[in-house]
Amino acid sequence: MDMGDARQIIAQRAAREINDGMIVNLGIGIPSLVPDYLDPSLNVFFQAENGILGMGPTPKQNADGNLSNAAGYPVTLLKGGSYFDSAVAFGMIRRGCVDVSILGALQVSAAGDLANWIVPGKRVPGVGGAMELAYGAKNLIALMTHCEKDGQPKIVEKCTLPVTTYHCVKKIITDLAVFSIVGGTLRLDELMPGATLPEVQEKTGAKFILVNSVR
Amino acid sequence: MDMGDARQIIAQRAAREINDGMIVNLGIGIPSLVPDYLDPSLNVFFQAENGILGMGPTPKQNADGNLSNAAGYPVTLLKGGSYFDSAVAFGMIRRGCVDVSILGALQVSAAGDLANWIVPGKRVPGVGGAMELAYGAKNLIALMTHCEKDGQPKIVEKCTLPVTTYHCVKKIITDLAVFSIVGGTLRLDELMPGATLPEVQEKTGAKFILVNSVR
Amino acid sequence: MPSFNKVTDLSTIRPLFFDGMTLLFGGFGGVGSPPGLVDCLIESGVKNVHLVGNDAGFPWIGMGKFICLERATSLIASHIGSNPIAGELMNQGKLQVEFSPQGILVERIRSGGVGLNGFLTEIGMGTKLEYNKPRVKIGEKEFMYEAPITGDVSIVYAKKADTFGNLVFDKTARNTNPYVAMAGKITIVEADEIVEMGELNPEEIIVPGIYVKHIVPSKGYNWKWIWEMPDKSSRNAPPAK
Amino acid sequence: MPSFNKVTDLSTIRPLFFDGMTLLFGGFGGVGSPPGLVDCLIESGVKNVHLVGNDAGFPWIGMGKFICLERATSLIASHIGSNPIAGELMNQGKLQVEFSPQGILVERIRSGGVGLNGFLTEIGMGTKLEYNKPRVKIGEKEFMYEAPITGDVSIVYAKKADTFGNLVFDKTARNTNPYVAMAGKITIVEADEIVEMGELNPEEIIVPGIYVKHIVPSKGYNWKWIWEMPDKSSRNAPPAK
Repeated sequence: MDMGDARQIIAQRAAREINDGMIVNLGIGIPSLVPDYLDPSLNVFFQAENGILGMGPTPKQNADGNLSNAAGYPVTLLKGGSYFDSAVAFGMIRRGCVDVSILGALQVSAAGDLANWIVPGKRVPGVGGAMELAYGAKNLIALMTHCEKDGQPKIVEKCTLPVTTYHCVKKIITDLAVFSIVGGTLRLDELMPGATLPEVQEKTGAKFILVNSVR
Repeated sequence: MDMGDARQIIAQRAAREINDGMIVNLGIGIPSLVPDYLDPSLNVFFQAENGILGMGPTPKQNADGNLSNAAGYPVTLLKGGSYFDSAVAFGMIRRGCVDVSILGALQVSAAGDLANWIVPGKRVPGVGGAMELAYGAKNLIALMTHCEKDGQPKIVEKCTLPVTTYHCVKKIITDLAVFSIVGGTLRLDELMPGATLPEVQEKTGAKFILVNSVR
Repeated sequence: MPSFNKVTDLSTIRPLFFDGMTLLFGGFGGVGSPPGLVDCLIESGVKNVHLVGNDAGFPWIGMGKFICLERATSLIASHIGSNPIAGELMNQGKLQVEFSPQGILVERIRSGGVGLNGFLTEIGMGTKLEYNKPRVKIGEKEFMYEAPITGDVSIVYAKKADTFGNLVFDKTARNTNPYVAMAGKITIVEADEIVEMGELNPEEIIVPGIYVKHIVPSKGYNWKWIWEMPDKSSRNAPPAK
Repeated sequence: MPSFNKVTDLSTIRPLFFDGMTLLFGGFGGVGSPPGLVDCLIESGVKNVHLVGNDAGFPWIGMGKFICLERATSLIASHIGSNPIAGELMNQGKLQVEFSPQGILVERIRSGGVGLNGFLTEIGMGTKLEYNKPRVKIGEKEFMYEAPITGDVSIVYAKKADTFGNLVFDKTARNTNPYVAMAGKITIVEADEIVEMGELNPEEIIVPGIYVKHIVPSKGYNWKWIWEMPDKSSRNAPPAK
């Protein structure tokens, strides 16, 4: 499975976490692929940090530089959507108005610590709105490929990268498995199609428990 | 001179403190009479705490309950005026966007301490926006009759009523005189028509210095 | 979009009020206070309510109507001068009043509504209104700490709402309503007009519907303003209803 | 109303920028950053500038254009990921970058803009982004103190301004602009359209003109967005001008 397929598979599984009537915030990277897999019969409002609620799909034509998501790419506005300023956008986020926030991750620890803002000396994207989303969202789902390109596991006992927020991730979806973090304990909930338990055990850098249905 | 006349005379003198291009906030009581004496050729915007900038005169008819000043009385909106919420209104006030704030007072001390929010056991209006206005306005003018009905001076060495804000009043206008507070010192700038220096000295409860022009 | 439709009627709202709740209310001197929701609150029979709002209204206007029934235990407000009965209840020890500078109060409600943990200010320091609020030293400078305020229930008056709860206000009836809407665990809106999603200009929406739980249609103000009364003393003005 | 007329041209604006100033700029990924004022800033020749804004833009978009000239000494921002040159300057020690959580940064600007003395939050505590910010204990709970930010000069991009400086924004180009407008000692607005006082609907004014000192007409964005570039890597995209 190449990286592109892995990303699509993760996004497809993540889409199943979104229910009717939800307010959803999507990070950049893999999370931005999630809407492609969403059941179109659901009423869902996507929110973004720059100041928009009710984002619709990328416009087919006449893209407008002043109507964009938090990554700066053009979007549209659904009926009932609204524009507001960034302070109001983050007010919603911190206040807990976002039902689920789906973020890309560099590492997640068994306790739910999220690292996704910096690789010292290599990549400096900056933290953006991730800290507030991790703080305020009712449910925080981290998406990432299961391992680095060199095979290093991204699910770890303790993050080696600088942490964005401690104890915030509730669910991890990778190309191999779905984990929950419940009461500070990492739990394997599902194997992704084609993955096996020994493979997941080998490629995960932290201890986890199993739900009964997984074997 | 009866009380009504005194209030009008004070308001008329206070109107002379307002220059072209100013942003002005008026408190309730005597300050609300000031616009009647304003040179109509001046461009002045009145601001109010509930959330309006550019208030025009009381409407002659069709008064609107939803278009009012901070005292709840109907006003109109001038061209270029705007509506906003109360947090924005006070943001302007604290930030120093109001050029002059003209407030009613119960007592003012020689050091510029303002008391205008409570007479314990008697009158409980509450502080309203006076503390923020005293904090933020570039210039704070206190208007009051020179003495209580029983003859007690309202300009005092030290306020006996609970203080709204310390060291905030820059100018005091009464029916007898105009004072400035400069560098913590009370200074008599003008006698109002008909008032004499001995009368003002007798009816003022604090020491003051004289500008040369007053004798 | 049925899952985003929040329009209901007062029979759904009444049971949401409960004894001992903290109730935030929008409005400034009654202007922008929701008349139908105040009556619904009165009819609900709840007592021992902790109120937070700009002021005590007038005895027959806004939250003043409820305060006069002696079913509020406490009130955080910037003034109660327009409601002499509130002053009497305070002096009799029947209503505990905490005065706050007006702009500080709306910022405290905002701080709660945007999920922050309060703010620092110099305003009110050294006065009676400092109460026992903590002082905080930052570097060499000392400030007063103002805690965030949130409510169990918030009631708000809007000019227009769409069915999702996007709100537009009318002139100075906006006042504290946007922040009261943000700071309630359950925010209930009374709206003069309710329209379909997509009918409000998305640029002019003041409160996005994300904050709103329930919307009820309004019949408008059911009181006379003080400037409409023959006797303009708030003491003697008779209830309008 | 001549005394309320704030419309001017760039020749008046250029001398307002000065070496060592703190400059606040509106915009989010360049969207809503004032293109003409960024160019005016570049032409002014000022250096050692302390910048505060959401991000470092792209190398050819928004404040990124100025940052790449190495005339900014420091930057407070939430990310610089879209401007690799800013990252290089940071790593070379030529640009001092303080990262702030995005929503906390705009609140810090707001806190300065509304004349408060900063606020408390739990966000970022225990992470690298805490830097040496003071911790404050309120009761049993500990918070982080975030200081207010104000600027010597603020630059803002609006869709429409009236001559008094009342502002209306366009869709997501609003973002941080309203607070940047409030927090500058001198706030300069670039507007796509300038109208007479009274021509804006007073209900839809987002920033009242009281905050605005100067207004200049805009010629619109003079850069290509990254999604318009044939090569979408921000490293290789050529300047559009």
